[in-house]
Amino acid sequence: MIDFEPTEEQQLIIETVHQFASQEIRPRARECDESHEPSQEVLQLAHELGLVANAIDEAHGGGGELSALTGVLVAEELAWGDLALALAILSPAQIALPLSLYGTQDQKTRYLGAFTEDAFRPGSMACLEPGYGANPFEPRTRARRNGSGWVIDGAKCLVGWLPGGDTVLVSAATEAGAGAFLVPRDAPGLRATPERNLGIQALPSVELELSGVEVPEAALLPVAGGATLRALLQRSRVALAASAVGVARAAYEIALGYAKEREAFGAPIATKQAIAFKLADMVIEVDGARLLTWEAAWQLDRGGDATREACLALQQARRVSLEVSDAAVQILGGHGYTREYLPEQQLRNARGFACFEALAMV
Amino acid sequence: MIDFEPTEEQQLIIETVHQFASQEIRPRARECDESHEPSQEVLQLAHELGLVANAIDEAHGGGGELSALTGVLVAEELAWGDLALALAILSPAQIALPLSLYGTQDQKTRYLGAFTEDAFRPGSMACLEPGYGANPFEPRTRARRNGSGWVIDGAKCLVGWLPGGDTVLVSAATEAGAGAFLVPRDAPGLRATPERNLGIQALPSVELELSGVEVPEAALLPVAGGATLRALLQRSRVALAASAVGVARAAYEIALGYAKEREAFGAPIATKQAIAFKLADMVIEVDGARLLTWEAAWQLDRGGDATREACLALQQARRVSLEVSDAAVQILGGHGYTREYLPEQQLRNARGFACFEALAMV
Amino acid sequence: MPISFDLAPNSQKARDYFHEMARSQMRPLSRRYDDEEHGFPTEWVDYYWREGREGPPDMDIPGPSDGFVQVCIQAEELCWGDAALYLRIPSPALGGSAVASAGTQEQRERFLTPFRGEGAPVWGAMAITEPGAGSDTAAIQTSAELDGDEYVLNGTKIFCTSGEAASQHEGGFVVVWATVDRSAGRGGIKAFVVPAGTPGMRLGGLEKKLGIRASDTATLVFENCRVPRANLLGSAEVKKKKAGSPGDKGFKGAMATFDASRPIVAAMAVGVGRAALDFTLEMLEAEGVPLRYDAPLQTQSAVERDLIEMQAELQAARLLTWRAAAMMNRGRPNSLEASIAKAKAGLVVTRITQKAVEILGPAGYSKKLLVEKWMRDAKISDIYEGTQQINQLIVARRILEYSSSMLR
Amino acid sequence: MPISFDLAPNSQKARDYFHEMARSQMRPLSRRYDDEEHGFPTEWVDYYWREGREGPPDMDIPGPSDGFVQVCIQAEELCWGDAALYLRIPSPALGGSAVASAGTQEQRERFLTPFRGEGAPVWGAMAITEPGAGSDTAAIQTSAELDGDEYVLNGTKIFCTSGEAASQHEGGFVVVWATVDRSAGRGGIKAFVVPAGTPGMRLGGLEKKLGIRASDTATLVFENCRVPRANLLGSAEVKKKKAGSPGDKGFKGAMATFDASRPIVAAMAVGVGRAALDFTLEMLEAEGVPLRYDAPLQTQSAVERDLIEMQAELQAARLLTWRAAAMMNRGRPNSLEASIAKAKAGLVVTRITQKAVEILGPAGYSKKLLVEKWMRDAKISDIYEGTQQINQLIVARRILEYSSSMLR
Repeated sequence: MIDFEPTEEQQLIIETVHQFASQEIRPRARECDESHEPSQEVLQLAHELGLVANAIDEAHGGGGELSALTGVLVAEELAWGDLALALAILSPAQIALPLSLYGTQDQKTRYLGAFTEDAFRPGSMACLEPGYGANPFEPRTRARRNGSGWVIDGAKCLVGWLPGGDTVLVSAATEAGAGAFLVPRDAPGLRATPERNLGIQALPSVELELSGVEVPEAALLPVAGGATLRALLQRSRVALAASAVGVARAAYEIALGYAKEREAFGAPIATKQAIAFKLADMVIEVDGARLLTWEAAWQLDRGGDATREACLALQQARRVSLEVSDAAVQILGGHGYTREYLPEQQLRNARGFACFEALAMV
Repeated sequence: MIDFEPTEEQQLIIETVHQFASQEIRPRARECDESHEPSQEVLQLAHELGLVANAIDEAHGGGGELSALTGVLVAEELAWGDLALALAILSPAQIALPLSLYGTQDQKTRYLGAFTEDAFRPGSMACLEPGYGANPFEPRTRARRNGSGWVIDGAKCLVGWLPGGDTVLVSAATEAGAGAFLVPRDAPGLRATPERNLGIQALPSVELELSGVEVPEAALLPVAGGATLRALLQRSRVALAASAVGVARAAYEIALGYAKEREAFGAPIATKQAIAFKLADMVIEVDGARLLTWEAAWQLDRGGDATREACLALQQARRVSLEVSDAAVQILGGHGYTREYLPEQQLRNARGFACFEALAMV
Repeated sequence: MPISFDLAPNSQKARDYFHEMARSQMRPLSRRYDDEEHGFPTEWVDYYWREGREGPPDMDIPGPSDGFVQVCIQAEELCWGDAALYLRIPSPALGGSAVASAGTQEQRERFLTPFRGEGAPVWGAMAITEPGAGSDTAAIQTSAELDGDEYVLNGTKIFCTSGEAASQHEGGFVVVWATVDRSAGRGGIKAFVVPAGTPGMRLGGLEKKLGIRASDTATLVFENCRVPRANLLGSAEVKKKKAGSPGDKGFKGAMATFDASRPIVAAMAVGVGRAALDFTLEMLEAEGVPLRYDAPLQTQSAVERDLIEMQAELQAARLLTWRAAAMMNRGRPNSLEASIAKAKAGLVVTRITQKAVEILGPAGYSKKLLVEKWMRDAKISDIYEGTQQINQLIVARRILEYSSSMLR
Repeated sequence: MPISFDLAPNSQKARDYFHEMARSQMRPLSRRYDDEEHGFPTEWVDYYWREGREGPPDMDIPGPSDGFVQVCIQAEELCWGDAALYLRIPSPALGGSAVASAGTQEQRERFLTPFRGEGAPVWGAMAITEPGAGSDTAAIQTSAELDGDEYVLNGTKIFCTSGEAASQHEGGFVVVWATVDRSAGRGGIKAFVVPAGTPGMRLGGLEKKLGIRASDTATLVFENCRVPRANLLGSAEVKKKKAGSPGDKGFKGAMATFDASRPIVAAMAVGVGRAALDFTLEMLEAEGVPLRYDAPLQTQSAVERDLIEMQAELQAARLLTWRAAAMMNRGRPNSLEASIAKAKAGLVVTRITQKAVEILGPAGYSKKLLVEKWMRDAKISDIYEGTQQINQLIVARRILEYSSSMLR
């Protein structure tokens, strides 16, 4: 039956993560953006909360909670705190989840344990490629068979690259369909060049060049005729949609608070219809995008193809996060244009959803 | 030098046409829409004003005023009165202008005189084709040589078809490029089926079927490798853009007047920011679209290629006429939804600009 | 109950049942009754009275129920068929909701029983709006004067949906808002049930409209129209307080009616929007126009992008509607969510249907297809049951926690 | 003079001259001074002081002049280069406009002469906004007390463009709005010229901003800052009337300043938008992406439609801007048209630059290109010199013929 209330367990997770976002992430959001660095402390604290580990196979020390729906609830709250820090916190899932869901037994055994140890261990996925109109579902990066292993050539961009990671999951076309390879960061032939971007500045990211990078057969996730990569990209789109909703909601709430607080002509600016109606539009759009995101996640959990749902959710969430954060800057006026307030950062972050791929995973 | 004020002569024309639109067109707008018929009286009165005749070669009894800029000033005012009646009033130009501009001496002599006689004589152009994604610049209707003449096969739609006309200008592909043919309405093989549409109900229109319609060589306007048809379609787009601006302005003015008049909660609804800001947006958009339309007409008058300018003007005017008329319906609320007020009619008319082609000519 | 997007089996059954009814009974009549405008769609009214009122037979599949969501689904399906014919359905409608929420047991039995009977079709209606007062209920001029055991009503009401049917067909009734004391503002406004055929109530005219032309939108004139005291809904006491104060049962009851009706009105809008979208998708598929959900923004066609956006917007409107309805299932206050759903759905379907006409070109603009009609029908969703602006205002007040005097 | 879209020859010359300056002198510095934020762009300041101030040499082509339109064209070209560096230009700026419009002949000579001289670069600035008062000038708290032959200023001003340069570089000045009588509301607000280096005026800080980072946006603190009585602009008389009443020269002069400056600010916005649009068009042409102006809606690509829309919107903004400027040439009141231009341009370039980032994908998002910077720079156009909302309000009041008390 149709229902829109999280379970008690989910509600508890939401509250816990929200509290964490509010107490640990949000206060560091500006400083991390300005310094172009995540706070190692917050990554470690989040790790201790077990957000990613919870989603790893029980057999490998995790909680075995693979629900995408629970995942999007978490992602929205974290991104509400700050998008870049949320993506950093969730980065282990970029390795852990694909392996938990689709990895071979050997791959799980070899890689998953690292993510349930005491220290935070970042992961990263490289699915987006430079060049106009690149399609992540059809990577231009190619993997050729070479004896018992593979040789990979190509280029990637917007790859999360937090210090301390050792592996990146790289998408590449193979003869059997597009697949994903576990590539060591220090593989010969792999060159990572740090990027600077409009937003998500607290998340270190790189452009990757792969020339003749050799990996063994065991580096390849079971391709399933390309179905594995498709499924991963769908999950990532849903995760990104939820993050976009989190950004939008955060901007909306800041604008709402400011408008009730800030006075002009003897009354709070929120008493002006032009401001009040804009706030109404913001909440309408945020709520709509959230429900689409939930539906896409629910579809993933059912195991069906969620290409369409993920597309619709991301389309709305992308649009809404941009419009709402822009409107928040506008409502804050001159203050909105300064880096003393968060909406300008949320606007810069939100614009990224136009091109983000595989930067998050549920 | 850059300037945006009409000449004194143009200003006089604007005022004359506005007065006519206000006194003769507007009062008949609703009744003609409901009866699906133009008022013959208004057509005759407009004819006597000489709006179209003014644009015909002096040698053929006209005023020789071929300025597209003056044409768009006239079209905006007429369409401000009512779009369907404006298109009906301007319909003679659909034959008279193409011939004045591009016709052979023989064609001018044969056809133009009819438009400067005492009685209103409609014209019509058939450039739009049924079928998804039809491109008027590349007609699917074909003309094959047949001895010294041509045989035309194809289909057209949204062709103005006022009673009393005898000729329709039909676009068709020839080996020498797309061209336009003067086809008698009673030509064997030509079948006209009346249409009913969402808007412009006062303008009788038809779907045309042409099967084996034979016309003599002299029926073809000089093709100029397709340049003639291109030029005609550009002129028609500019005329349509100006008409769309007229529709938008009319809807805006009605909404403005209503909002100042109508009271709620003890004050005119225009004192509410939500209404007042919407009205501000409306006038901003109408003014912007008008200037683009002027620029495109000015470009036509210079004789340069105006494909880009006509495209930009029509894009804006089309969008603006729809948005503004929709907003006007909204401002009038329940009344806006009734046929006692004009905005709903303007909305229906405005939506047509998404597909109108060659329904007007400057 | 966790978050779920699965229809309960009963809802699936209802959806299929009403979809088939929409397809086979409504669509074939759409163009005709749009053209005839004030014609009476006998076939449809009779069919619905016979087959639709009770819903599908054998609705006894065990398991959970979608409750109010199922009502929304029914509205969506039937408005996918034809929104104007849906509004023509013989039912107590908003007038009935007012009786149900603000009436006594006796009143409920007296006025609502005919709707469950075997007799001829009957209608209820609500008469609020007046020529001089739009959204401003406090400005109501229609008066109700107590004269002995009767109230005497005088005034004119416009925009009464099903006002003709409810006032003319025996067994029906109109709930009329009138003031018993103009000096008391909203506190003096009371609701009165006027049974069909009551002397002094007459049809003043029928609106000619942009769309939903088959729906009867009436002007009702009350001239010394006498109803028994027992037809007053709620208390006769006049509270000289501001609007919506506690105890002001007539007014509050009517407002509660809107909270309950807005999700349905939103669902109706979604139905109209879906009609246009479904049809456009089918046409384009037949034309071989590709629709990819995984193409990068840079390689989409303009139409492809439109179609994705239209689907996303419509689904957002539908889910917001269902959320507001699901909250009623749980007994949660849903005034904010109902207005969110209504505001979103009204705007979205206006845009979607306008876009559908554009995408289909001359065919979309032609009356050969129904798309142009859906565009006309859809626009009412932005206007009735609280315009877009009224719903934005309600949403704004709720999120800001402002009273109506703080945010006007 | 008929309707014409032809630039006068002098304007063409100015356009080419400033375009080349933008290309060769500004663009190479864009990224660096954006990164450095509060760095002082010496090369550019010195270059402009030397080569830009006087405009192109030999501007004596006979024939008509585009007057204020030419000023807009200059602003567009230089902001196509870099809006932040444009704002850094040593010029009297808004402070100068206030002196020019409300000052005496003596004041104009005293304060504006350094800008025409051979000395070091100088800046003017205007200080209106305060931490507690945004668009609400009546709420100004900075006080000016007459003490003998001097006014003593106390208060804090924020968002002063070029406030650092104007207050620190000798020869510059800041026009400070302060109240001589709080009880008089707007009637008590006067403008005072505070020369650079005046004791008691100090730099309170520089804003860190989303964009136009190379522009100095200062907080200025006034602590017992004394200026001669002769530095008051306009009359000392306090009119206890409502805002904008006749004779209130200081206030009206400043408002007239906005009417004159808004077209320029709109032109600046157009320049930033055009930078992004030009670049996007070039990139896509290099990628071989088709751009057809005659394709039916149904066969356009999504990007093609975007690019057409972006061009149309930008051109509409430009023409509205030129219209407002051309009206000044004719001496026509242009308050409505100036606000229309500003409102449209601000919105349009915000959207265009955001769209350009989207179309270019990861490259657009990267700091390797300047597109992301233009998106950040563009957003200020929606905010300063009257936010989007303020300009909508002005437009609404004019078209409705409502006073500021009727439409708040």
